[in-house]
Amino acid sequence: MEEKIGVYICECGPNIAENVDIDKVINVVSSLPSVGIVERHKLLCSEDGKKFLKQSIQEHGLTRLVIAACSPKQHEATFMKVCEEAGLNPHLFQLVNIREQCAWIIEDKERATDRATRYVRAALRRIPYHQPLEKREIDCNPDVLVIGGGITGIETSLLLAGPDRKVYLVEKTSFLGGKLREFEKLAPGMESTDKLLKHKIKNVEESENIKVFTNAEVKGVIGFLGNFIAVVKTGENEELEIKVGSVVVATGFDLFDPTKIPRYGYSKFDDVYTSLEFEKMNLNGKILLKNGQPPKSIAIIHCVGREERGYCSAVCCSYSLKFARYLKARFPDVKVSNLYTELSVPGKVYQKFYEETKAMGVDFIRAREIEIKEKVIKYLTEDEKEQNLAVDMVILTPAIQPSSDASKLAEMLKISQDEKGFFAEEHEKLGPVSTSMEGIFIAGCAQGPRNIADSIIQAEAVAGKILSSIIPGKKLEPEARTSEISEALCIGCQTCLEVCAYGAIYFDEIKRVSVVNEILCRGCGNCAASCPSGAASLKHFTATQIHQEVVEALR
Amino acid sequence: MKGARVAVKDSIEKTVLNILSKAIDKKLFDVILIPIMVPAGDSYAWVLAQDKSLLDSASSLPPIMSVQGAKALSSVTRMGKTNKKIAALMRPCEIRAVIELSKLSQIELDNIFLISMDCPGVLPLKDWLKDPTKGINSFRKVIQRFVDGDPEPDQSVRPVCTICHRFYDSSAVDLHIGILGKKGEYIFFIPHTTQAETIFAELGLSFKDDISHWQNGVDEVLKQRKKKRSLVQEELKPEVIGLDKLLDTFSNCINCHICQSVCPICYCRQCYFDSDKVKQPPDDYLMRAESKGNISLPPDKILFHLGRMSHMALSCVGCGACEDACPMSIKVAQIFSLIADRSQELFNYIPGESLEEPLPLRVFEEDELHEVETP
Amino acid sequence: MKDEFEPRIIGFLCNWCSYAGADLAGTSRLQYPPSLLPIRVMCSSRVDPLFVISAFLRGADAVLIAGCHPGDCHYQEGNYYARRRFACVRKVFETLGMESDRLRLSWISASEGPRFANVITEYTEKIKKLGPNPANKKIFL
Amino acid sequence: MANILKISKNAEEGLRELLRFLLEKKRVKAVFTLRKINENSAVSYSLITDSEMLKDALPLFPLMPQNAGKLLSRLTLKEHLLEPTAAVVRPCELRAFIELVKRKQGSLDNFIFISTTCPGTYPLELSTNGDIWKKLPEYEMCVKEGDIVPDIRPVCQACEHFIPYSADMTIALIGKKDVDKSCEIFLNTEKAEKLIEGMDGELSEGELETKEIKKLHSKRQEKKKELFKEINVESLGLSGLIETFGRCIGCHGCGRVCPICYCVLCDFDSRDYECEPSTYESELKKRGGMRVPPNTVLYQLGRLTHVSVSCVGCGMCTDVCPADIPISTIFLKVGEEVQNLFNYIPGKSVEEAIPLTKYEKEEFAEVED
Repeated sequence: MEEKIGVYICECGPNIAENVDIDKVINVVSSLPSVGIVERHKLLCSEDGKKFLKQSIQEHGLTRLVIAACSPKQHEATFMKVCEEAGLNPHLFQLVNIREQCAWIIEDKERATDRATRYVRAALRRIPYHQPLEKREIDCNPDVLVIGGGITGIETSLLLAGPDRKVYLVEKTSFLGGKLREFEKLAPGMESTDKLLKHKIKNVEESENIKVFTNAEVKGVIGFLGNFIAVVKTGENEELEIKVGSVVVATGFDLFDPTKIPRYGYSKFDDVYTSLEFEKMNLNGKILLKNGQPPKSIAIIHCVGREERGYCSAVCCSYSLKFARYLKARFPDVKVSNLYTELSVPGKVYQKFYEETKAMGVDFIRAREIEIKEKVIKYLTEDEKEQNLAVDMVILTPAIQPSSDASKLAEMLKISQDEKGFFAEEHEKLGPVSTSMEGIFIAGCAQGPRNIADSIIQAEAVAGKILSSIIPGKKLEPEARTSEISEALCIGCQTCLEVCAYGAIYFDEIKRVSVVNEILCRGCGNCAASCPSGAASLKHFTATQIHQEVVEALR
Repeated sequence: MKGARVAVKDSIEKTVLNILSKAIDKKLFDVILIPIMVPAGDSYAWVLAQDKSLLDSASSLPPIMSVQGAKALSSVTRMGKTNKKIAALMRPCEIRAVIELSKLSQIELDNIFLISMDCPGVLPLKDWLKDPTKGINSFRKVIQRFVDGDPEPDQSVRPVCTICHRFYDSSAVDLHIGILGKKGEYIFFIPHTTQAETIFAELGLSFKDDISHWQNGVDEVLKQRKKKRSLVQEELKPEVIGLDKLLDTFSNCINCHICQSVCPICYCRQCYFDSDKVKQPPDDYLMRAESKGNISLPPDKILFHLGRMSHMALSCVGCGACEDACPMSIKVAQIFSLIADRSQELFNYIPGESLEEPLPLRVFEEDELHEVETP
Repeated sequence: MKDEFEPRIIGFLCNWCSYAGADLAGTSRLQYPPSLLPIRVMCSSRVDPLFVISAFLRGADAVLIAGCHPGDCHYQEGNYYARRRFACVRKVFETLGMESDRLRLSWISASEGPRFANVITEYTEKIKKLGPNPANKKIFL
Repeated sequence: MANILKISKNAEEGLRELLRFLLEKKRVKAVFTLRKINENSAVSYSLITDSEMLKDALPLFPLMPQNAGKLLSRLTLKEHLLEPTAAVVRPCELRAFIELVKRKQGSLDNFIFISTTCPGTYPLELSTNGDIWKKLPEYEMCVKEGDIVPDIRPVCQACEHFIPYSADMTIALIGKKDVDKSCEIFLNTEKAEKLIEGMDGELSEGELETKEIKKLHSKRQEKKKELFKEINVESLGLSGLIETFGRCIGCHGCGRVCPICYCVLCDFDSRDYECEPSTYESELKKRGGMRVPPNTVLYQLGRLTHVSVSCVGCGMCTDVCPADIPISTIFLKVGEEVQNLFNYIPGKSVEEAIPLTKYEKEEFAEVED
C-alpha cells in the first residue's frame, strides 16, 4: 500500500508559534519523501483540534502520523486515542516535542526553528519503521489468595471477601490468629485481645466467600496480575489448584534467636524467657519461676539483636511496657526493671502509656554490654559504671526478623527481598504495599517490623489497592510496547532472562530460545540492550527506529 | 566495434583518473566508486568519492583486491536505488560479480555506471602486506609486462589470476578501458552503451578509432591464459578428484568460513552452514565417532565446501577472494575454478556476461540435459 | 555567530525521570544551549552501548545517557545495568585513547529541571572546549 | 601439595598412555584431543572413541586450529554429555568454554578436563607450510628451560594465564627438565584420582607452581608490556584505530573464530547495519567521501564492547586475520582493562556470574554524575 504520512504542527496558542517559525518548518518538511500532507493548527489537543485531526486522518487516508507539539508525557495518550478513533493504529504515530524541549528553552527564533525542523525530520525518518501494535485485552480474575492467617491476613481477607470476590486464606499452622492468639492484652489500651481477634476469626470462618486452609502451604504460584494459578497443599495433603487475580503475602515474622548472643544466657540459665514465651506464660496465668515461686524482681531486656540485625524492631518497647503492666497487675510489689539501649515510644499515645507505667514504679535503665549470669545481670551504665542487678527472672525482647520461609516464598513468587530479608516493597512511598510483581502485595511484618495497628493499616491499604484495581469483570490492557525475541536470532544464552526484573522472559527448552511473556513485560528494554545478537528488541524503540532517529538528528 | 584512443600521460592510472575527475567537474557523475589508499598506506579500500581531491590517492588498478568490488557496490544499493549518479571503476571479475548480484537483487543498477579495465591480476594479499611499498613497485612491473603483451603472466600475481580467462570486458559493462595492444602508449575507451558514448563525448572523446590493436592484444593473452588454465586444472585434478583427495585438500580447513564471507556470490545474510540447522546433539557426534573410531571436529568441513560449491559454482566469477583470504592457504579458488567451469559449461552460462541471461537454475527448457537421465 | 562551533549532543533520556526533567526545565522556561538532540527511551537500560558508539562514529560531538537516580528507576534496577554497560563502553574508549569525555552518564530526576539545564549547559561548554568530533570528517571509518 | 602421577615416558607419550588407559578401561566414553588426520600431517581436533586411533593423537601439539572452547560448546550446545569424556585443552580454551557455559552455550557435565602448563602455540601459517614440525625441538628446549618460545603467537608470549584454573588433571611441562623422559600428571580433583586408579606409574607429591613457572610468569608480563608498547593501544585514538583497522577487509573472520562471539548471526551482519541510500547521501554531504562497505571501525568497537568482558586472549582472531591486524593484542589490552573494572577473570570459575548480568548498588560513582 502507498504510504502517506501526515505531519501536523501545533501552534499551542502562542507557546510554540511565537518562538518557532512554523511555516519555515512546513516548508522544509513538505519536500521530504512520502510526506502526504503538512498542516498547522492552533491547538491540536483542544476538542476542535482533535476533531480536525480525526477528519484529516480519514480524509487524506493517512497511513502514518507525525505531530509536532508538546511533550509526549503531556498528550501522547490523547493523540493516540484520536488515531484509534480515526481507525489508524495509534503506534503508527510519533509525537515530536517542540515545546518543552525546543520553543521554551531557546530564545533565538531562528535556532529554535532549526531545532524544531531537525526534530520533525528525525521523527519522519523513524516513522516508516513503526509497526502497528495490537491492543490486547485479558480477563481479570477478582479472587484473591492471602498467604498467612495472622491478624494482617485475616483483616485483608475480611475486607476483600464479598459475593463477587472469593478469598483463599492459607495458614501454615493449625489455627488462625497467628502470634496474636497468645497475647492477653494489647498495648497501649490494655484491652483484651479477644475483643479484637475472636470475632474477626469467627467472621472469617463463617464467611462463605472466604475459604480457609489450615496446616496448609502454598506450593507454587505462576502467572501474572489478574491471572495467577496457585497450587495449595491442604491439611489433608491434597494439592489444589486455585485461580486468583492477586496474591497477598502476610506471612508475619520470626523472633531473633537470642542464643546467637551467649551473653544473654538464654537456654543457659533458668528463668530467662523470650517475649513470646512470656506472653504465653501470662496467658496461661502461670508467671512462675522454675522453682514454682512467683518472681520478686524481673528484668526486661530491650533491643536484643538490635545491633546484630541493624534496625530497631519498633514494637519491643511498647510491649515491654505492657509486660510491666501484666506483672504489676499480678504481683503489685514485684520489681520490674527495663534495660534498654534506645527507648522508642513514638506516636500520640505511647508517650502517655510510658509515663503512666513509669509512675507505677517500673524502672528504666539505659544499659550497655548487658551480661546475664545466674540470677544477676551485669551491665555498664550510661556513665560507664559497671553495675550488678539481682533479678530472679529475665524477659528478653528479641528483634523481629523475616519468617524462616521468606526466601523460599520470595523465589516462588519472583518478588524481591530487602537486605534484611523482609519482602521488598516496590517503592517506599510510591508503592509501599506493592511488589516488583504486579498483582502481588505485601502487608504486616512480612514487609518489616511494625505494630498491630500499622499492620491493620497496611491490610486496609492492600485491600484498597486490590478493590480499586481489580474490579470484577474488568479487562486488563497490558502494555503493547513490549519486548520481543526473534526465534531465528536467539542463541539461548539467557542473558535477557537474567537481567529482566519482572520474570517476563522464560526459556523454551525445546526450541532453546528465550521467549517474552508479553503480559508480564513492562517494556523497559533492558533485555534488548543486553542481547549481543539483536535477537531481543523493544517494540516502538527498536534498534532501527532509534538508529534512524539518531542519524537524522545528526544530519 | 569502435572506441576512443587516448594517449597515456605519465601513467595509465593518471590518465584514467584524470578523465574521471574531469567527469566529476562536469557533473557527469556525482560520485566515483573506486579503490583509494587507506591512511596507513598499507591497503586500498572502496570509497564513494564525491570530492575529486580524493582521487589523488585513488587507484584505477590497485595491486591488491582487499574487498571484492561487487561487495562494496551491493552494500551501497542493496537497500534500494541510489539517487546519486555513481561511476564504479572495477576489475572485470568484480563487474561480473556485480551483474550476478544484480540478478540476485543484491545490487540495484539504476544510476550506476559500470567501468571496467583490462586486468593483469593482483598480488596475493599476504605477500603485499609483508611490504606494501615493494608491492607497489613490483605491481608496476606486472602492469608493464601485461600491456607489453607478454603472454606469460608475471608470477608475482595470485595463481588464480594467472589462469584468469575473463580479464577483459563483459558485455554488461557501460564502458571498458582497454590497456592492452599499444604497449601503454595508448589506451582505448570502449563504450558498450549509448549512455557511455554521450557522457564521454562531453569530455571530448569521440568513439571513432579502430580498436583492433586492443582486440589482438586481448586475443594473444587469452590464448595463452586458456592454455595455462587447462594445464593448471589438469595438474589440480589428481589433488581433488575423489573423496579422499578432496578430504586431504581441505583437511587443513579450520571452518572459519572466511572464504564464504569474502565471496561476492555468497550473499546470504547467514550461511546455512553457520546456522543452527547444522548443530547436532552430542550423541550424534559420538555415534559418528564410534562408527570410524574417531571424528574430527568441527565435523562436515567437506559438506561445507561442497555445499558452497553447489550454491555458487554457476555464478562463480573466479575472482580468487576466497583463496586470498584463507588463513590456511588452501587453493580454494583454483579448485572452485575447476568445478565452476564444468558446471557453467553445462548450461553454457557465463556469469556476469549479460544482464538479460537468466540464472540457469531459475529457468528450464523442456528438451535438455537428457545425458543426466537414466532411461 | 553562525560559524561558531555548536556541539551536537545526542541525549538518550529515560522517559520517567530525565525526559520529564527536561520537560520541567522547559515549563520553567530555563534557557540552555540548543546543543541537545534528545532521544526518548523508556529506561536508561534500553541504551545499547552500540547506540552510543554508532552515534559517536556518526559524528555526534558527545553522547549523553540520562536516567533516574540509582534506587529510583521506574523499572526498579534498569539504571544499575545501564551504569555497568556505560562503565564498560567508556573503558573501551579510554583504553583506546579515544576522548571518553564525549560520553557521559547523568542521573536527572523528574523534579530536577534546573539540574537538567545545568548539565546540558555545563556539558556543552566542555564539549565546545574539546572541539568538534573528529569522526565527523573521517572517510575510512 | 597436589597428587602427582608420574609415567616414565615423554610427556606426550605419557599423556597418550593415560588417554589409552581411560578409553580401554572404559573410564571415559571418548577422548577429545588434537590428532594428525592425514599424511599431509594436518592436525585437527578429534573426538576419539577407539583407543587404536590414539596413535595419531598429538595432545600437546603446539597449534590451535580452533579454540577448543568453541568446539566443546558445539558438542554440548543441544544437550550435555551422557557419558564421561576426557578433553585435552589449553588453559585459554578451557576458560573460553567456561565463559560459554555461563552463557548456556554448553555444559560441563561429564567432562574430564586435562590441561597443561601451557607454553603457547605457533601461528597457523607455520602449520600450513609445514615449518611447525621443524620447530618442535626448539619448542621442547624452551619448555624445559621455562623460557618464552620464540615465534609462538604474540598473545601466547604475553599470556599470564598459562596455568589452568579448573582442570581435573594438569600435565606439568614448563620448567620440567625431563619432559622427554617422564610425564608428570597433577591430579587436581578426586574425580581425577578415581579415574587413574589402577594405572601404572608412581604416585608422588609436589607443587605445580615451581619457581620456573613464576620466572616465566614475570617474563611473560614483561613481554606483554613490550607488546602493548609496540601497538601503543592507549594512544591509538580514533585516527590510530582507523590506521590500524584501515586494512580490515570486513570478512568478520575474527568474530567467526572468536569463542566468545557465540551469536547465531552477528548483529553487524544483520539488517540493522545496512545503510539506506539516503544515509549514504547524507554521509557524503558531510564527509565528501565514504568507505564502503561501511562500519569497519564500528564493527571492531562493537565487538570489543560485546567481547571484552569475557575475552580470554586466545589469539584466534589475529591468527586468521587475512589482513594481519593485531586484533588480539588490542582485545587483550581492552579486555584486561574492562575485566579489571569488575575484577573478573573470565573462565576462572563457572560460579562467577558474568559482570554485565548483575550489578552492585554502590559502584562506579566515577562514571556517573
